[in-house]
Amino acid sequence: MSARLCVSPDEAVAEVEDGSTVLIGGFGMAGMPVQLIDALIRQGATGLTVVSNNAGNGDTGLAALLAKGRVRKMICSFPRQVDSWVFDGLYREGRIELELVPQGNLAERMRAAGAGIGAFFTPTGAGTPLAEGRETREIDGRLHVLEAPIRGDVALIGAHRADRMGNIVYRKTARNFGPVMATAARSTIVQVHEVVDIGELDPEAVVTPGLYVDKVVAV
Amino acid sequence: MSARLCVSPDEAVAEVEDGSTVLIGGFGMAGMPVQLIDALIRQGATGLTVVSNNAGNGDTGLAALLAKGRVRKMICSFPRQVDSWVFDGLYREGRIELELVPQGNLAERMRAAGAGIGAFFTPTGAGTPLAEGRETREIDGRLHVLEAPIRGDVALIGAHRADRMGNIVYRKTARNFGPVMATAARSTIVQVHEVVDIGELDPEAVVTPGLYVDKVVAV
Amino acid sequence: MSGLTKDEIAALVARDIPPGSYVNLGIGLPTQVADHLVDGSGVVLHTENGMLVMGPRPAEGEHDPDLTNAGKQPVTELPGASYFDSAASFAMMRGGHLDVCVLGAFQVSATGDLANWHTGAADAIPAVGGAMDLAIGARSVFVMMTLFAKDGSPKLVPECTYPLTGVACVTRVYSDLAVFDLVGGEAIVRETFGTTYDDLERRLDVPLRDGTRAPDPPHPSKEIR
Amino acid sequence: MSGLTKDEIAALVARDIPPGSYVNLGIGLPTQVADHLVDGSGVVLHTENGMLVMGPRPAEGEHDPDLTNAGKQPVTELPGASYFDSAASFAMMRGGHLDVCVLGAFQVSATGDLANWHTGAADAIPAVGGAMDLAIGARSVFVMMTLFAKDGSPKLVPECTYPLTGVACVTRVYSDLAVFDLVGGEAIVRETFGTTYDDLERRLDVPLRDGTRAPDPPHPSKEIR
Repeated sequence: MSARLCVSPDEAVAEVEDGSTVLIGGFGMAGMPVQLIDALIRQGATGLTVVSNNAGNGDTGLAALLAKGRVRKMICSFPRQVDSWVFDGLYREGRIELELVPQGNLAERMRAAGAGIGAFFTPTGAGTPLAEGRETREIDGRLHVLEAPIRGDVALIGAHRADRMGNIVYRKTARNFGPVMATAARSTIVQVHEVVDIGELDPEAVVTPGLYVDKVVAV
Repeated sequence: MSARLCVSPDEAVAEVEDGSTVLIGGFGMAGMPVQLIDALIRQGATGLTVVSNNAGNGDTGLAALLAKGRVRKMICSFPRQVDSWVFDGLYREGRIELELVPQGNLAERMRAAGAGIGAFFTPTGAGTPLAEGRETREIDGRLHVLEAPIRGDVALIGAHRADRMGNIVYRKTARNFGPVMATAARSTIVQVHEVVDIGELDPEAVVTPGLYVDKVVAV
Repeated sequence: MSGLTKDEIAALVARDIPPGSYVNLGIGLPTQVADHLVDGSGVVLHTENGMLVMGPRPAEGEHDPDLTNAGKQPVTELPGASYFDSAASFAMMRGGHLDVCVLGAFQVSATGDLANWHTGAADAIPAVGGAMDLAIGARSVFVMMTLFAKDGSPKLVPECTYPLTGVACVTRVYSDLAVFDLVGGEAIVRETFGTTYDDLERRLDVPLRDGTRAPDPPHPSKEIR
Repeated sequence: MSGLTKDEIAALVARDIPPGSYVNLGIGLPTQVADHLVDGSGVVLHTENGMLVMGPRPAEGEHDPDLTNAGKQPVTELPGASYFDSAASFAMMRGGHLDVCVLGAFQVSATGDLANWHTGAADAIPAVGGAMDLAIGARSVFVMMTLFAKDGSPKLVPECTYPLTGVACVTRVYSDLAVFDLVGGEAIVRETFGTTYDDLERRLDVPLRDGTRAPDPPHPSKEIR
């Protein structure tokens, strides 16, 4: 169904429910949907599972959501950073669950969810502790691990521009997890710097077609 | 390794060997690398397995290659068309082998080859004759079929513009199988309408990065 | 007694596509549905060769060979269009992101099995294209077909005898004589044209239910994700 | 006896990357290799957060928050650059399209096992990032490390005691004291710095072979596809 243009981040995240799995874009702060996360904090949903490459930087964005105690579990590839003190503290105190996923598996498992792939075999992680307990198979002489899709109830994405149909373009390396998360969630919410008229984005350069986008808000 | 700029389609296809698996882009004639195929006919490689969405139109391009008897086996989704008389004749005479693959599996199996996926489960084709003999598994209450990657020795692709590093952009629906085939072959050869200087393509709009491209020729 | 023409069936399908839907129209007869979509309905057309927001056939002399639909016919681009490669296009279809697809059929079973790619005849050249991906991927799969074959045999059947395209995937059948919702192994007759429920019950060998007096036909869809 | 500095190791790695290669430099020490790549070598840098043809750190005051490397440090764009999403970026890595990646390590085994993501300490917060994807994906995996840990224990070992990143994936080790090719369970010593083959044989517990008199070191690589 067509994307809806929201007047505020608060309107955009109004329907997020307690216990949801929330995919949050960004690699560090590049592409992090800070205004949507701030609105989610005001909205109050709790008991969340958050899927994001990192586990928050400094005290804003995802780190602020974590600090409020709203996140039950993080699924990410690289929680430990120089400025990830909020996550570090919660983890050491046993107040947050962590599922560590190799970054490529994180991306590919969300792609699988979006692309209707039931499961896939990958050599990434084979023979390491992160594949423990998973089904394995030798294919062409190489050990592979079976990985399952990661689906979100909601995706929160920071992008550059949208048109009124919800077509999205990103900027430089802030693109990162946005496009794949947009495909993997039941409801995809995108904050952009600017909403332009239909026809103003180059059809050859649209990265996330409006089909994947449920709500757009300019911030 | 960096892409090489070739002076002619003949130079570009000079190294194709007998018995190769050749991925050929195009959906009907849109994106069909006609000049590369003509060069391949002159070059003489035979006993080929060709992977392409269709099995040739009229008497040019892929149809001409088939007419020369160079193709042992076609892997495609839609051989039968109003103007596929060359393939139709060979098939009826038992002079060509056909592996029919649902179009989405064709694309996804080449993506898997390019992306290092050993195999994947998909619901497409489950319970149909095209999945006969394949491993199946019920995932989330739905029957899935295990599909293997399709790799090429060579990919022949028709695109719009390249820069001297081999970055590629396509035009409208002529894009189709080009990008995924570029990732799935050991050697990727691209014909374009125009080669431009490095820096002239928008980095946000490059579809096939030069990393996937071995040879480029302007036609 | 006379049923709908093919064009009237296409108009009926177009009427029932919810505003704002993302829709794929299969090659052949379903392509005609586009002619009946009302401007401003916001219905967006997808073509599996890699495009969203596809427009109608171009004016004479303005054919662009790089811009075709899945039937390789020339089409146009409307504002808001986007292009993508075949893997991305099929990911869209297979991932359950299309609201509706409309397909032709040789046979449909009461449980929603679809047969539309191969008659099984020994000398036929098989071709499947994107039919199997659409059948399992779209949230609602509408079939357009005549209810009876030229030899008089019904095409809505207890079990398909032609090779299958997909299992339990069709949600609704639009035919010249009636519209059926397929739910739980039953075909619920929603509307009839030039015939009656009782007549259909006599002529078809599938579990039927009379839904002609239900108000607004709902839009059945599989919950894919 | 004194070995190479970290910067000298980085220079050595840069020297050995074939012209025209597509290369990923891991976060931390390997990032320094970029400083030693000669202009005109045509070596192209990939960063797993979604870019090819990455340039050096920007001038002071020209940081673009939307343009960083995998270590979240500001970088620049060179002519010929392209951007892509994380799934496409990792498909590139996992599909065997990078010629070389350079990674740091806690330990490497003689059979090429790599341990570089987790010390296994109970209170450590584990973080893996793209290391496991690079380890199995790049055609050649170069490791840069000191040959001995601060406590004097060797880091080139018969079997890794730290949690693994990848199995049989490292093709070459650049250390302060020597360069090793890992082939068939043996570590072939290619060059030594401030030490000798005999000394290394005494201090290391892995099957060594003296390759110091071989001419040009070849560039070992796994055949991935």
